[in-house]
Amino acid sequence: MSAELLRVTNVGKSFGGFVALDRVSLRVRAGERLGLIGPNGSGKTTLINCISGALYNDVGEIHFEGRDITRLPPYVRARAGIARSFQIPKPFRSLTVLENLQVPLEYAARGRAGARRATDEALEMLELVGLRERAHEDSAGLTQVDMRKLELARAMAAKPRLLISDEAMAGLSSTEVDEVLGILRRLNDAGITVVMIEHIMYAVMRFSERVICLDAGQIICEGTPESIVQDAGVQRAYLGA
Amino acid sequence: QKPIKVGFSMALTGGLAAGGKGALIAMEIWRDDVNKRGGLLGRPVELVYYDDATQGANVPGIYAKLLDVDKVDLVVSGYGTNLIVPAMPIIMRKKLVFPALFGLAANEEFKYDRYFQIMPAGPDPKLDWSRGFFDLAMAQNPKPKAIAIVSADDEFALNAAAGARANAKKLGLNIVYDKTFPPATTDYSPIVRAIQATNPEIIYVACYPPNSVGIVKSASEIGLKAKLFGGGMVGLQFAAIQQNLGPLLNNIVNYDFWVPEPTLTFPGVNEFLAKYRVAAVGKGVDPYGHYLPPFAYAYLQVLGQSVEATKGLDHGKLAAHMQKATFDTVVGKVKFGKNGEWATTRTLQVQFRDVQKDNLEQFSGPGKRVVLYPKEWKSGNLVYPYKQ
Amino acid sequence: MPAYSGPTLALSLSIREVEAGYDAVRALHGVSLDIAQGETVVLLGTNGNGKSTLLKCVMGIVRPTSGSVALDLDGVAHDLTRLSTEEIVSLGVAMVPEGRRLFPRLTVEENLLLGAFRPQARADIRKNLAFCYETFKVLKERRRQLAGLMSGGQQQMLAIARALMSSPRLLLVDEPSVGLSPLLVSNTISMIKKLKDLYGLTVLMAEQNFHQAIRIADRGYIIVHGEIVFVGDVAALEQNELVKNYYLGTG
Amino acid sequence: MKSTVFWGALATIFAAGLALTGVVQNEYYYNALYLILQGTLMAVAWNVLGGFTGYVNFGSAGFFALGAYTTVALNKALGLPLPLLILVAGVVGGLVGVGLGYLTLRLKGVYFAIATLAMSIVIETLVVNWSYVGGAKGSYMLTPDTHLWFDSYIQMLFVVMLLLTLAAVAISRMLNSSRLGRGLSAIRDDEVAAECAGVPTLRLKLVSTSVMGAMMGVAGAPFPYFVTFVDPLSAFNLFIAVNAIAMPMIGGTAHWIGPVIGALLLGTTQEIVKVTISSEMNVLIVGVMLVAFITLAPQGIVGLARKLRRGRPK
Amino acid sequence: MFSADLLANAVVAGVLLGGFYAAVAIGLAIVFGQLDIVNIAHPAFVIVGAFTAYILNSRFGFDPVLVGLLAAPVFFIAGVLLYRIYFIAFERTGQESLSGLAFFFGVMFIIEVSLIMAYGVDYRLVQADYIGRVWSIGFVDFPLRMLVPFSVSALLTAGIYLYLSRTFLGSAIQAVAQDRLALQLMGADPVRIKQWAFGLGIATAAIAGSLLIIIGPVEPSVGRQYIGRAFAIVVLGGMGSIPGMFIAALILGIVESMVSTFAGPSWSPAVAFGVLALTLALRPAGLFGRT
Ligand SMILES: Nc1ncnc2c1ncn2[C@@H]1O[C@H](COP(=O)(O)OP(=O)(O)OP(=O)(O)O)[C@@H](O)[C@H]1O
Ligand SMILES: Nc1ncnc2c1ncn2[C@@H]1O[C@H](COP(=O)(O)OP(=O)(O)OP(=O)(O)O)[C@@H](O)[C@H]1O
Ligand SMILES: [Mg+2]
Ligand SMILES: [Mg+2]
Repeated sequence: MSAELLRVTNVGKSFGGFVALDRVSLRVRAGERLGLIGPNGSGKTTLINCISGALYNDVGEIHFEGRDITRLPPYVRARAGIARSFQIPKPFRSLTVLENLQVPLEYAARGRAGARRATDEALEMLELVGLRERAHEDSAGLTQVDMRKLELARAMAAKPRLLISDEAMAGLSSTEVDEVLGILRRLNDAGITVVMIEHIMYAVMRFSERVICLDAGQIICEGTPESIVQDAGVQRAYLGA
Repeated sequence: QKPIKVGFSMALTGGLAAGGKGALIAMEIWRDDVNKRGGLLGRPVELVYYDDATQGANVPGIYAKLLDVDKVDLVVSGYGTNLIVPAMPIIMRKKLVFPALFGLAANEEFKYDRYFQIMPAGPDPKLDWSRGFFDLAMAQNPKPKAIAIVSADDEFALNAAAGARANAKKLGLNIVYDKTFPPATTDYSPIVRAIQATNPEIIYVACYPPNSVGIVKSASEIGLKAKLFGGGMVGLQFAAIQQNLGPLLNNIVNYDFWVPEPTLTFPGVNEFLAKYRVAAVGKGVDPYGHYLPPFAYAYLQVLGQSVEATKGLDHGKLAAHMQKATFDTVVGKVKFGKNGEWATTRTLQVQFRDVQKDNLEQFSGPGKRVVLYPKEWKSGNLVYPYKQ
Repeated sequence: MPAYSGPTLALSLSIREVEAGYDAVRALHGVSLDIAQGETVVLLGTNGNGKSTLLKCVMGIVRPTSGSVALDLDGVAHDLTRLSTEEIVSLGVAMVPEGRRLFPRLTVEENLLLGAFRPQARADIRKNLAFCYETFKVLKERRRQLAGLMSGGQQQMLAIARALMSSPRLLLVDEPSVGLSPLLVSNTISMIKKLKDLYGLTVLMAEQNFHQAIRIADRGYIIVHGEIVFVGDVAALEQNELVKNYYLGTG
Repeated sequence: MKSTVFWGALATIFAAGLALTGVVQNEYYYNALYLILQGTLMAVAWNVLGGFTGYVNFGSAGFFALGAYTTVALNKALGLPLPLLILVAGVVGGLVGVGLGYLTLRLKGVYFAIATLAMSIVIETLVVNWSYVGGAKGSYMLTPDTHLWFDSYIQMLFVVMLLLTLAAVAISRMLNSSRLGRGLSAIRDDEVAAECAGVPTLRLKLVSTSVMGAMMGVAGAPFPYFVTFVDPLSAFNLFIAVNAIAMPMIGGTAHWIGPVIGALLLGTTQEIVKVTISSEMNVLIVGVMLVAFITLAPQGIVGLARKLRRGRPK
Repeated sequence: MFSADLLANAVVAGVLLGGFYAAVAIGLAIVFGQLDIVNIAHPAFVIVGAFTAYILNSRFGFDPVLVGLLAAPVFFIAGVLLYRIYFIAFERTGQESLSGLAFFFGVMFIIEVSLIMAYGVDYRLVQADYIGRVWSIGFVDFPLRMLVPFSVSALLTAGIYLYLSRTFLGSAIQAVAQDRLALQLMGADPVRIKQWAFGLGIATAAIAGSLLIIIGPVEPSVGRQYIGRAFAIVVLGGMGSIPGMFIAALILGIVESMVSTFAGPSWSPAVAFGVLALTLALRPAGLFGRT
C-alpha cells in the first residue's frame, strides 16, 4: 500500500445554522482513484471546497502529504499540488481559453514546470480536452460543456499531485464521458491522484478504485464500486433503485 | 487703435460663481463706460477672461495663457482668496500690478508690493473684519461676557473666525463655544442647539450663503437667545436670500461693505447700480448687486485711473501711483496701505431693521440695513439686546 | 396515473429548414422537427452539435437566418421567428435553459414566484408552488436561501421548478438531468411524465441520459453537426447505430 | 509593442520634453502640459487597480491630496527638497494603499468602491481639522527661486512630471503584460478561481493597491508648488476623482495604453476648452465629451480599435 | 453640556435629517441597488427637482411637495429617455455597469451647466407656510421644515418598498440585473423593466428635490455634496434593500446630528463615513445585504 496523500479528519462546516459537513474523515492514498458520490446537497462540493481552501472548515484538520494545511490559503495548497475544477464553471472571463491555462501554469505549477514554454504546454492540454481550436477565443463565449472541459484543463495545468474533478462530465454523452475518463486515467497512470465527483454512475463505476458516498454531510458508505451499489443506504438515498 | 487688453480669471462655475458672474457684469459695465468715453490713452479697452471654475489649479495656466499667448497688457485678479493666490507667482515673476478682488489677507505671505486689494477690510484684515462687531458689543452696559464663535470650514470663514477669536481674547471675553462645521451641512439645528446650550451672550458666525440661511432659520425655529447675533455671515448681503429670510433677519448684526444708506451714496454708485440692475436681468445673479459688483467696478476704476495718470502701461509707474494716490471710485475714496490693503478699514457693521415678509423691493433702498459702524458712516443706532 | 382527460387543446410545433448560428459559426443547417400536442420528443446529440441552439431558436433567443418555427395554438398559428422571447413565453412556452440561469441573489422562493410572471400563470401560483415543493422537497426546506448558494444539483431542481411555475403548455428542457443524482434524475423524469399525463404538457427535451429519456419519450431526433440525421420512435432509436455508439455504453 | 520600441519611445518622449524647455519659453504650455500629465499619471494609477485588478477606487482625490499634503507638511517641518518630497509622498500613498489592500479581504465590488470613497472623506476631514497644514484655511507654498538649469520653475515641474508619468506608464505596462498582469486579470474575473489556480491574490492585490496609492501620492506631491496655495477644496477636488475614472474608461481599461490615450484625449481637450471658450460652456463641453466618447466606444478606444481590427476579414 | 434635552433633540434632528437623506437615496436604491446602474448623476436630477419646485413656487405659489409630485411623471419620462440612450450604448452590447460611470459623470455636468445657463448660479429658495413653524412635544422640537421632508420621504420609501416587494413587476426589477436572459424566459422584457425602474428612480428625484429646497437654499452644483452620502447609504443598507436603505439613512443622520451636537460638527463627515467603513468591515454586504 502506497503512502497517504490526503487525510481529512473530523472536518465540519456549517452555513448559518445549516450543517453541510458533519465531522467527515477520510484518507486518500497516493496514486488512488477515488469516487465521491452522494445526493444533491449532501456536501460533496463543500468538502472539496474545504480541501482546496475555497472555504475554511469550522472544525477538523486536513493534512496533505503529512503537512497540516487546514489554515493555509488556497494558493499555497494549489502550489503544494492540490488542483480542483469547479462544478459551476468559473472561467477567467476576460482571458482567452489559452490564457486561462497559463494562469495555473505560471502560478501553481511554477517551480514544478518543465523547461518548456507555458503556451506550448497549455496548447497540449487543450488538445487533450478537445478545446485546441478554441484556444484564442474569449472563454466567456464557450458553451456550458466547453466551460466544464476548460475547468478540467485548468486544473490539469496546475500540474497537481491531487486532482479533484467536480462533475466535469456533466452533460456529456457516454462516448465523451469515456474520452474524459481516458484523460483522467492517463493522468492517474502518470502518478496523479484523482478524486472524482460525479453523478454519472457509469463513470464512477468504471473509474474508481474506491467510492465514498456522502449523505447529509456524513459518510454513509465506503468501499469498492461494486459494494457501494449494493449498499442499501446508498440505494435508498442516492440510486433510488 | 490697438485695444488695451485687461486679463483675468473669473469663477463663472463652481462654488464662487454667484459672486464671479456678478463681478463680471460689473467689469463689463466698466469697460463699456470707459470705451464710451474714448477708452484709456485713446485706446479701447478689451476684457480677456477665462472661467477658472472656482478651482485654484486652473489659475496658473489661465494667467500664463493671458500673458504669454493673449499678450494682455494688464491683469486683475479673479474673485476670492483661493483664486487670487495661485496667480501670484507668475504675476510676481513678471512684476505686474495686480488689483485684486476680495481676497482676505491674501498678500500676507507674499508681501508683494504691486498687489492692491479693493476689499475694504483694512490694514489688519483679519482683526479689522470683526472689530466693529466687538466695539459695538463692548459699548453696552453691562458688558457682555460670554461669546460663542462658530464658523464654516473654509478659508474665508476660518480667517474671519480667527480674527474674532483674537478680538475676543484681547477684550477678555469668555469663549464658551468655538467650533467649525463643514460647508456642506444640511441641517443646522444640532449646531444652533449646541451653541444655545452654552448660554452665550454674543454669537459670532462666519460662513457662506447656504450656511447663513440654514443657521438663521434654525435659530428662529429653536428660539435662539443671545444679545448680539451675526458677524461674518456671507449671503445676508444678497437680495434673494434677504427676501426669503424676511423678518427672520431683523436685528441681526452683520458685516457688509456697501449698503444703500444715505451715508454711503458715493458719486457714481447709483448710476452704476442702475446699469447693473438692467444688465443682471435674466443672468441668474443677484438683482441689486450691492455686495461685490461695486467693488469689481472700482478695482478696474483704480487701474484705469492709474493708467490715465501715468499715461502709460509701465507697471513700475502704475504701482508707484497706486501706492500713493487716492482714488475716487463708486465705493468712495480708496487709498492703499500696508500689503496693498485699504489704508483704513471700512468693514461696515449693519443691522437689519423692519424687514417685511416677502418683499424684495424693500432692500433696494435705505432703512433696512442700518450702518452702525464705523462712526463716519453710521446711519443709525444698535438695537440691543437682539430679539427675534 | 390517469391519462390526460382535459380538453384536447390543439398545440403543435413545427420547425422547418432552420438555419442558425453565432456570428461566424453556423450551428444549424436546415433542421426540421415536429412535435404534436402532448408528445414528448427527445433531442439527442453529442456535445456541440446544436441541441441548445435549436431550443434557443424556438425561444427566440437565437434568431434563425432562414427557415420557420411555427407554433399552432388553439387553432391560431404563431410565427415564433417574429416574436420576442417574452411573447413566446406568454404563449405558454417555457424553457429550462442550459446552465440554470437562476437569479442568484434572490431566494429560492423569489425565483419560483418570478417563474409565474406571465399573467396567465398567476392564477395558479399557489397550486404550482405546492406542486414544486412537493416534487423537490429540498426547495421547500431551503426556500429562504439565496439561489446562488444552493448546491449544483439543487440549482438544477430550482431551474426546472421555476419553469413549471409558468404553467407552460410546451416545455423545452435543456438537459434536465445534468448534475442531478440518479435518484433525482428518475424523479424528475417521472415528474415530467406526470405533468404530461395530468395537463397534456408537450415536451421537447435535449438529454444525454438516454435510458431515462426513453422512459417518457415518444419519439426522438438525433442531431449531428447541426443536421438531423435520424428521426424515429423509441423502438427505432434503440436500434440506431449512433445511439448504440454514443449512449448505450454501460449506463 | 516590443520592449525595445517601448523603451525607445519613452526615451524619445522624455528627450523631446527636455528639448521643448530649451526652445519654447511660453509658460502657458508648461502649465497646460503639467495638468495633462498630472491627469495621465492619475489615470494610469487608477487603472492599475480599477482596470487590471477590477477594484474600483472612488477615493482617488484622497490619495492625490495625501501626496499634496505630505509635501505641505514636510516642507513646513523639514524643508525637504522636491525629489525627496515626491519620494516620501509616494511612500505615504503606497502605505495607505496597502491599508486599502487589506480592505479587499472583506470588501468586493461596490462595497469596496464606497469604502474608498469613505476613506477619502475621512482623510479630507482630518486635513480640514489639521491646522498645522492650514486646515480648511489652506496653506501657502512659495515657489522656490532655484529651478536647476530651467528658465522657470514651471518648466522644471513639467519635466519632473513628465519623468514621473513615463515611469508610471512603464510600471503599468510591466504589470499589464507579464505573469503578474495575468494574475491580476484572474483576480478581476474570479478571485476564488484565481486562488485555486495558485495566484496569491492578497499579495497581488496589495501590490496593486500600493502601486496605485504610491503613483497617486507622487502625482499630488508637486501640486502645492504648482498652485502655490493648497486648501482641501482644491486638493480633494471632484474633478480629480472624475478624471481619474473617466480617462481610463474613455481610453479602455484592459490595456496599459488605454488610460494614457484617454488622459491625453480628455486632458488636452479640457485644457484647450478651458482657454478657448471662456464661460460655463467648458464644463458643458467636457460633459458632452464624456457622454459622447463613452457612448460611441463603451469599451474605450482601445476596445473599439480591437473590435475594428477583429471585424476586418483576414 | 450633556443633557436629556440636548440628547433627545439631537436624536430627533438626526432622524428627520436621515429621513430626508433617504429621499435622495431611494432613487439610487432602485437604479444602483437593483439595476446596477452607477447613476452618479442622480443628485443632479435632485437639483433639477429642486429648481422645478423653485420655479413653480415662485411663479405660482405652488406648494413644493405638490410640485414634486406633479413633476414626478415628467421626470419619469426623462428617466426613460436617458435609459434608452444608456441601453443603446452599453447594455445592448453587453457592457458591464462600470463603463456607465463616465457616461453619468458627463450627464451630471451637462445637467449642472444647463441649469447654470438657464437660471444662473444664485441660491434659490421656496416659500411655504410650514417653513419656519415648529411643533414641540415637551422639550423636543420638530421643525416642520425638516418634519415635512421626513414624512414625505417615509411615505415614499414605504410605497416603493411595497411596490418592489409585493408586485411581480417589483420582483422583476429586483431580478433584472442578475440575469437578463433568465428574466426573458420568465416572460418579462428586461429592457422595459429596466426602463420602467430607471424612470421610477429618476421620478423620485423630483420629490427629493422639492424636499431639498424646503430645507435650504439650492444652487446648481450643490448636488455634488450628496453623491457620496447617497451612494454610501444605498451600500450601507445592503444594495437592494429598501428598508436597509432607510435605516442606513437614519443612522447617518443620527450620527451626524450627534457629532454636531456633542463633539464638533466639523468632525461629522469623518465620523459618519468612519461608521460606514466600520460597518462594512463588520458586515461586508451592508446591513441588509445579500451576498
Ligand atoms: N454558501 C452557502 N450558504 C448556505 N448554504 C450552502 C452554501 N453552500 C452550500 N450550501 C448548502 O450546503 C449543502 C451542501 O452543498 P454542496 O454544494 O456541498 O452539495 P453537493 O453535494 O456538492 O451537491 P450537488 O451534487 O448538488 O452538487 C447544500 O444543501 C447547500 O444548499
Ligand atoms: N454563444 C455562442 N457563440 C459562438 N458559438 C456558439 C455559441 N453557443 C454555441 N456555439 C457553437 O454552436 C455550436 C452548437 O452549440 P450548442 O450549444 O447548440 O450545442 P449542444 O448540442 O447544445 O451541445 P452541448 O452538449 O454542449 O450542450 C457549437 O459548435 C458551439 O460551439
Ligand atoms: Mg456539488
Ligand atoms: Mg447544449
